[in-house]
Amino acid sequence: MLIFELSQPGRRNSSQAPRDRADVSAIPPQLRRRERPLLPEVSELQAVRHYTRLSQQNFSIDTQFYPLGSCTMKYNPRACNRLAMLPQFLGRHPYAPESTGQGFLACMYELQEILKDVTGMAAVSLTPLAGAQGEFTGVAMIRAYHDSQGDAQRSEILVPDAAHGTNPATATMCGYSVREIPTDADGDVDLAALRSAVGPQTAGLMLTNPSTLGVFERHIAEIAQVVHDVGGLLYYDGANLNAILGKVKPGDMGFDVIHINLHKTYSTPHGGGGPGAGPVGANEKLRPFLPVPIVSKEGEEFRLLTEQSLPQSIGRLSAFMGNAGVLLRAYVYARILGREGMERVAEFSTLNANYMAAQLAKAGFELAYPNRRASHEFIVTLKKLKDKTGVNAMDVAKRLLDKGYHAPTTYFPLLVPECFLIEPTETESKEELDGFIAAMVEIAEEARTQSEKVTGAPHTTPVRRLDDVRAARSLDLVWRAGASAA
Amino acid sequence: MLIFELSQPGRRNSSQAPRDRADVSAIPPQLRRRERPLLPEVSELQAVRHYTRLSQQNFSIDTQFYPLGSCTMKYNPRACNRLAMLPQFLGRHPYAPESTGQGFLACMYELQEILKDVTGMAAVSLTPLAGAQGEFTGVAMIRAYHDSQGDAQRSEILVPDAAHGTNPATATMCGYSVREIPTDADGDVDLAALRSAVGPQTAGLMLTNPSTLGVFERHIAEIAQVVHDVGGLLYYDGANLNAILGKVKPGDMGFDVIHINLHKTYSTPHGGGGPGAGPVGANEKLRPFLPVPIVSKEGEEFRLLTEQSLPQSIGRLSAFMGNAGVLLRAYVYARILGREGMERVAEFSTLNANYMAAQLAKAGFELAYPNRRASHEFIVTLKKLKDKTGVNAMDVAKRLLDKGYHAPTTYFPLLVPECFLIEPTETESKEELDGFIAAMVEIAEEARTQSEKVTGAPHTTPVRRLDDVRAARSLDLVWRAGASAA
Amino acid sequence: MPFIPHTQSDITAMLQAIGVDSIDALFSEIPQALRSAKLQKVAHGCSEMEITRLMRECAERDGHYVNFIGAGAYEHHIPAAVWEIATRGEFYSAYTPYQAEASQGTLQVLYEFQTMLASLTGMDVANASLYDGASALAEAVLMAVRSHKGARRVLLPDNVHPIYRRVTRSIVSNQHIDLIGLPFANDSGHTALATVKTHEGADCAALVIQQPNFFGVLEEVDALTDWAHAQGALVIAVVNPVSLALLKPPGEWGATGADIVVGEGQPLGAPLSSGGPYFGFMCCKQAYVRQMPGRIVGRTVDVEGKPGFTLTLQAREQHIRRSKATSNICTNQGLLATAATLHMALLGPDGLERVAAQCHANAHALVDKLTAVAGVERVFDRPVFHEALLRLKLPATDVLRGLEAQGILGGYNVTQHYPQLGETILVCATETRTAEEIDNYALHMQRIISRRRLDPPRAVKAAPKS
Amino acid sequence: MPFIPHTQSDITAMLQAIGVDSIDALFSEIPQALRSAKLQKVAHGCSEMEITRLMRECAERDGHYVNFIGAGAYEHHIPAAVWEIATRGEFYSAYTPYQAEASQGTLQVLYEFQTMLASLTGMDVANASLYDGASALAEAVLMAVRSHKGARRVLLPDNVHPIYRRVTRSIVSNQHIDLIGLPFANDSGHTALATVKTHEGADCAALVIQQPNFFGVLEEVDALTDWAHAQGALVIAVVNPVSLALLKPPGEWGATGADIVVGEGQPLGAPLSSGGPYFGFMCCKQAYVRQMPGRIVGRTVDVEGKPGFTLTLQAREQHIRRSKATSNICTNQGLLATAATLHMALLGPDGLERVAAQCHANAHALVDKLTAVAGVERVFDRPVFHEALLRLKLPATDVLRGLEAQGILGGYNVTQHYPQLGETILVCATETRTAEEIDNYALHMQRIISRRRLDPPRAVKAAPKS
Ligand SMILES: Cc1ncc(COP(=O)(O)O)c(C=O)c1O
Ligand SMILES: Cc1ncc(COP(=O)(O)O)c(C=O)c1O
Repeated sequence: MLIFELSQPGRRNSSQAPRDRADVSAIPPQLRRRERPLLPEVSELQAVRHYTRLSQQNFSIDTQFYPLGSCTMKYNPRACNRLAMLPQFLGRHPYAPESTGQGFLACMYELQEILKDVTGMAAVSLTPLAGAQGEFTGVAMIRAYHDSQGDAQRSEILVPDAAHGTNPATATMCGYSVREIPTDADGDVDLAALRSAVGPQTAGLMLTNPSTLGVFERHIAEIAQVVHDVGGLLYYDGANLNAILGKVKPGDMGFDVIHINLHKTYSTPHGGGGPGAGPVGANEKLRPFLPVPIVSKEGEEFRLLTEQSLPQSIGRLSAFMGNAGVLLRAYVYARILGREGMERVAEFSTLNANYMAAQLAKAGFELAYPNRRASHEFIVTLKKLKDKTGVNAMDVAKRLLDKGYHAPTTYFPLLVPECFLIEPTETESKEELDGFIAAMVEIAEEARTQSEKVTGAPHTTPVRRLDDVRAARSLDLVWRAGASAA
Repeated sequence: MLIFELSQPGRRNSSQAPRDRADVSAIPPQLRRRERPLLPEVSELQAVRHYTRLSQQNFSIDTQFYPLGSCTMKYNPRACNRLAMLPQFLGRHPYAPESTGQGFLACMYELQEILKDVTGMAAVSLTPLAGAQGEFTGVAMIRAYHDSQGDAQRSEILVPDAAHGTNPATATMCGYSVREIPTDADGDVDLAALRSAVGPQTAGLMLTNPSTLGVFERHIAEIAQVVHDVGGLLYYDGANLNAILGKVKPGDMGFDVIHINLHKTYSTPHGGGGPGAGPVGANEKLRPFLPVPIVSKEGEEFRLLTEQSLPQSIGRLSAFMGNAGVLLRAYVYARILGREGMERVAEFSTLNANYMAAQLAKAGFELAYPNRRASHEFIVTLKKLKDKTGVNAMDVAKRLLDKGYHAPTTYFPLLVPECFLIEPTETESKEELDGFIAAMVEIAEEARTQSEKVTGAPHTTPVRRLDDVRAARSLDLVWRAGASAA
Repeated sequence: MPFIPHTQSDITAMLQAIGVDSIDALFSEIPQALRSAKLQKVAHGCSEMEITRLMRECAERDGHYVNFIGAGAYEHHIPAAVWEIATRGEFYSAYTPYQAEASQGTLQVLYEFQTMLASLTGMDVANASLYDGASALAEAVLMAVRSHKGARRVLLPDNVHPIYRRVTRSIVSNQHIDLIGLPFANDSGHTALATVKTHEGADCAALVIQQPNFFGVLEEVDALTDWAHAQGALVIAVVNPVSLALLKPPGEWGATGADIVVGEGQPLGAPLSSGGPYFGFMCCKQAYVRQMPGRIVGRTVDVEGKPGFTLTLQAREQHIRRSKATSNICTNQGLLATAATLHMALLGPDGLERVAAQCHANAHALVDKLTAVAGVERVFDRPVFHEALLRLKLPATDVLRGLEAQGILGGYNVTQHYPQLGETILVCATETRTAEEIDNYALHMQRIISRRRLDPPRAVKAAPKS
Repeated sequence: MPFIPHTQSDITAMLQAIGVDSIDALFSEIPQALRSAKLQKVAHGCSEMEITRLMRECAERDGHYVNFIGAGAYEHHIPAAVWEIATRGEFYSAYTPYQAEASQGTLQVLYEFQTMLASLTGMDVANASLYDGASALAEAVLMAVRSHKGARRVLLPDNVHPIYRRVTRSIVSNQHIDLIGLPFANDSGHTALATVKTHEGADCAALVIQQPNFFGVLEEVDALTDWAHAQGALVIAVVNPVSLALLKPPGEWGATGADIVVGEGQPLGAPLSSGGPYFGFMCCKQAYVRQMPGRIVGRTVDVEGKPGFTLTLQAREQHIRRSKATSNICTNQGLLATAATLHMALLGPDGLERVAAQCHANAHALVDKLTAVAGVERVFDRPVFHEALLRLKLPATDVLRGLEAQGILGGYNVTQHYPQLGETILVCATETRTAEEIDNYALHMQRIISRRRLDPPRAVKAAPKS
């Protein structure tokens, strides 16, 4: 049932709107709306009931284990939500003078300082609204740097073939062409290939480390050297920072510019698709190009630095100062963890991943990189299962839903066939991991003995497997009275 | 799975408690605890996930139509919750001086004024913590009044046979014996029986009007006269005030003392069993006996009146001033409704009940009082269905759960066989009522054609029908490691 | 029409189905003479925006103070998760779980609650909440008298919370129960064994013991319990649940333990909020379970043998037993019990113990600092849990008013209740008080007691805290 | 260990299963040389109680002001139900709904969101959110250039929000797109048809029209749209969704309507909160749907024919198309879209219209009162929606600072962006402003502009409002 199907003409929540309909005759008739928009006319109870019930149709961290690789689905502490929603924080206008936001700005300044320390960078800008916008920022800064050097020939960004899709997409948005670098058999960047790819056309390399293959790039020092030697710069995609928090700093690995997904490592909620926050850090070289605003401290006062004080800045990426409420949540989380807590994040997310990898391997599942330590995530390839039983990774993923577990990331990275990228995170207990492992074993057994149970999955969700082809072919993106899907 | 079964020795949420274990050596060893209590040792995520999932196993107003007669399960506006939880309200100690609570006390004072107007009473005390405590208060005041008159012979409280169980139970707690008055065929009090029951031993009569039979007691004026004539007093059980809000005042009906269930009429949440609030109102005669504290206004200042200023008060019923947070919610609700809104509550709750009664009657269900107007609720008797099909009211109730509706109140009042007391409330839409009616029709049909579907219901709930006899016979009231129910 | 979904065409269709012309016709059975009065004092309706502004203004008037008052309601840290989950619609807007199959969430929570409370108190069973601590004591007295089946006297020491004693009196007095006071020892504040012994052989149904007592002082619970049992009387314990993380649970008092345990549940997850909603709890020995008032949840199985939860022993309750019920209680404080369950699960045994220990330590620090001020002294010399009674050389009212002007709520003025003890205040410091706040209190106490003026004179109204 | 559930025996068992001695051994592949640095600037961990106190103190420092600033972010009443439901764990802690069968809640909400936005703007389709209004404009410019498949010039009038123009420049500049400014009419602030006509035949991919424009002024959208279409250019509309309850939807501008519509979604249920999280929205004609960036939800059926929802047209997106994707956007602002859906459902079409009308009326009242002060005048004479540009005879900075001292945020200082217009402020009054607040503003404006001192001089810092 859609909310529109609950609607009745003339029904309204009178307590939610001004009592009177004010005079609008000053607006010329030709600029006025003639017909009302198709918004539902429902009572407050109907709306509350409809959306409460819909919420129950979701899997979420708060209700299920959610080991989605590369997404860091860890517990989102409720205190972070509560404190970021303090009325004074919610009520402040983004253009209110800095004098009226010293408490808020103090938190933002401290968050910048924390992130600098964690990443080993010289400066941080909090404005990017998600990881991909952080990437855009970083690559735009790389371009701005080369431009500032009068170096206009650099036209190429290198990315490993295992990279997340946002990396090549970002390079394109920044006007670069993309060259993919292959991965070697152990999951490291193929150094020889990298050496032969770099040159005067190389603007930079984008790298995730630990990589999206769930392993730490061991030759990172050489890689940095190779790229720097030809005058290129290194961009760090911080999506996997959770794995090394407090253990090793991107700055120490040789990266020039980085982003951090606060909605991963710093546990702000994913919200069913956002909001996130993708602060960017830079070393001294790239610092002048950071986007504005940046919070500075002058004496005991906090100020927003803008284009005026940072003339080389690449400018602005959003209207205001970033996803402030998300940044507040991350700040609260960082303060609760403290320095010891951050190290523990790396330790226990890594412990959980390695434990699951070991147990799944013992149970007969094939690890994509059996000779490697897992980072905070690892890859199982279900190719053999598929060859033997016809059950593919997607089938197993769907069957996991029936067993009460959210599926891992499937079919990413693209270079591993029938790929399951599994990231348990540090906030899950051994019992939960053991339960998931047991479910995987059960499903493998089902695949052998009653494969239709798996290929026909899920069976217990609000809907069963959906027809994605139909969805794309006969597009139904907005509801219209009378139209129906079935 | 119980929370205790998720527990692991040594697991703890270190952010929820002081870092250090402080010194307690000043407490003599013989007064110290030796073994730790059986509290769960779970992570914050485990606790959040466990209780979030448990919550999803409930039916509630926010998720289902919940026409529980006599309970007034109307929409609990979210604004009431939000505003009652403002940090300053939550943070105030009950013994903080009145000077530090003028905002809060202003709300309480106005709530008293509103309730006085609505009930037609001379004064109101907000302290009783629920309806039954309101009843206790009222009957204790009746006793205090008679005592103050030196009238010690009154030993009996009259209650109609249809009364809620709290009425006779209250009379007993106040040291009275209870005499039941029969109901006539149309659901009114049997006046002749009443006349012959009253006498010098009559302390008072407790009455719900509209009654728990879903009809308005038409002879209320005569009843009041009969009781008053012998020197008795009239207690109004306000559980059904929703039906007559702004239409007729208990004070005008002749009642001397009353309570109001704010968790019914004023839409504070039922919370799975409370908290409620049962403010008591009294006419001039009984006013001196009201429990303390009461909020008074002196000039622009609000004060709590205590025993000192109200020497005849029956005293106190709880440690502080009542369920303050519930009272705040009721106040917000009352202010949003305003006077017109209150009348509409009576009108539309009555409209909904009469509509459902009419439609169910047309569909072949038998009304207990077919010749009467329904109040905000009405009774269907399923006796004929049971006689024909063997399906009883409880079976139908359970089958309704399968259809996504909470069951009405069953087997109350006791005098109607196979009783369904149905109270839709004013906040439900016609579509929802029609859906429920259709479900009733379907079930009646199932009862005739495939009765095991109904007698075996529910089928879709987290558990199926529970063994209540076993529950009472082999008591399992607390979990012990190793013990299991199954 | 706020909260009413009816459209004009709904109304028309519904009236037609009923067969009447107007909604007013549905009220035709109400005698016309009674229908005169209109609401006059009730204002017109507000929008949600308007009432939001209004309530915020009210809240702001009340501000925020640094609180050293306890006396039965205690400021504790409550994990944010507690109320974020307890106010989920499914818990918040459900009724008492009469339809068990549709209420397994609430029922299981309450079963867990019972388990936690029983374990905390060391008792066999617990109910699913009563109204509050004070009325729970009254219910316990009634229950003891019912269980004893003979005596109608109950020994109620003077060092039990004065308001609890008043409430108990209000509630039990109509049932001809005799509440007999017991004086406390003058310099130690506890109930001496010698004192109870004066009632030896007096046929009492029960002895009430509050631990810690109203003054914060720890009682010799073992000796008192054994004495009562030797007399054939039941022991009713009144306890603070947080203290039980440190203190001997009533189930282990004396040789056989207390018989009924009640208390105020507020310290387990309920905000102070001007006094409510809180919840009362009651635990008892298995033998008395059928005399307990209130809801009780039991575990059982469904038709398929699957474990599930249901309200049980309903035959004790008013809706079944009516005038012979164990109590008239119906609606209780369910949501607070849910919050308490979440609170205890989030703290765990170790967390609760640390909280209790920190309260104890902070109270000690507070008392040390305050009694270092000349003119402030402890009234009693026995060990306390987290509050203590102090005697002041100036009128308590004045001192407290002076502190309030500095944003400090310095304690509960006890002078009214025990004038024989002089000018006294009961002070409390829970784990929420910092060392700076305690120092600041002592500083101002020093100044006020020595009648020094503030220099320059000023009265700060603490900034409202959100 | 905050948020980490491992017990010592878990750790031992897990290390054993892995076959290593210590957790540290799991990091053996990280070159030792890189593992030197410890965290130094990060403080030690706080308890939840400590951080709660700290954040409350921070919040209190910021206080509460009566706000007359708009300029792209607007203070509106948000029904309490919106965030009580949007922060339910199931919405709050879910990921992007890749596993459709386990995400029907979020997916259906987003489908409803798309429907509401498409209808509000009068367009065929909508996506499920972009980052914010400014970056949405940049994406629209890129999309228009992709769709046009020829020109790389876009006309971007000077009366479009200055920051939106900067953001667009930052984002599109690397793709060699020419953003061409258009001056606005001097005394009316709108983009005159004559002005755009100077670009006749100049091969433009698109014309951007902001309605109301940055100055709050209403544009002649029909003429501009028709002109652009006649030139073969697309029309990109930038709109305020609340205004659309009153104003002609972009889908009806001119003969055939705008092609792409973007805007800041904040007025639909997002609190001001210092600038975010908000959300950008984007709608377009069906013809351009495959050029849209961002997530799109489609309705389809499951294997049993039951309707359900799923992410669709993913082949546009980075995770499939990689370097050829329509955008790099991945995480968007889903929870804000959920909140907006709730907000619109709770207000309904009538409620949203009343809100818009009240904003309009309040802004008129404000402008009337302020311009009655000598030395304050309107800059432009055309109709506005809910904000207007005022010229002051004193420096805007000084005036705004004087107002701030009275707890009033008097508007956005526009002088920096358009120095040619003199000392100007953009003022806004939404439905949340009362008549008293407007009067009080005018009173203080009068005083400040006439350089009268407060008598007695005082600066109130508005009491923090919770
Ligand atoms: C490796 C990697 N890089 C980049 C991103 C993009 O981040 P965001 O979704 O915050 O834009 C992701 C997100 O899943 C990722 O996993
Ligand atoms: C008619 C009637 N009277 C009294 C009560 C008792 O009220 P409470 O549950 O608030 O104690 C009820 C509650 O259901 C009732 O329906």
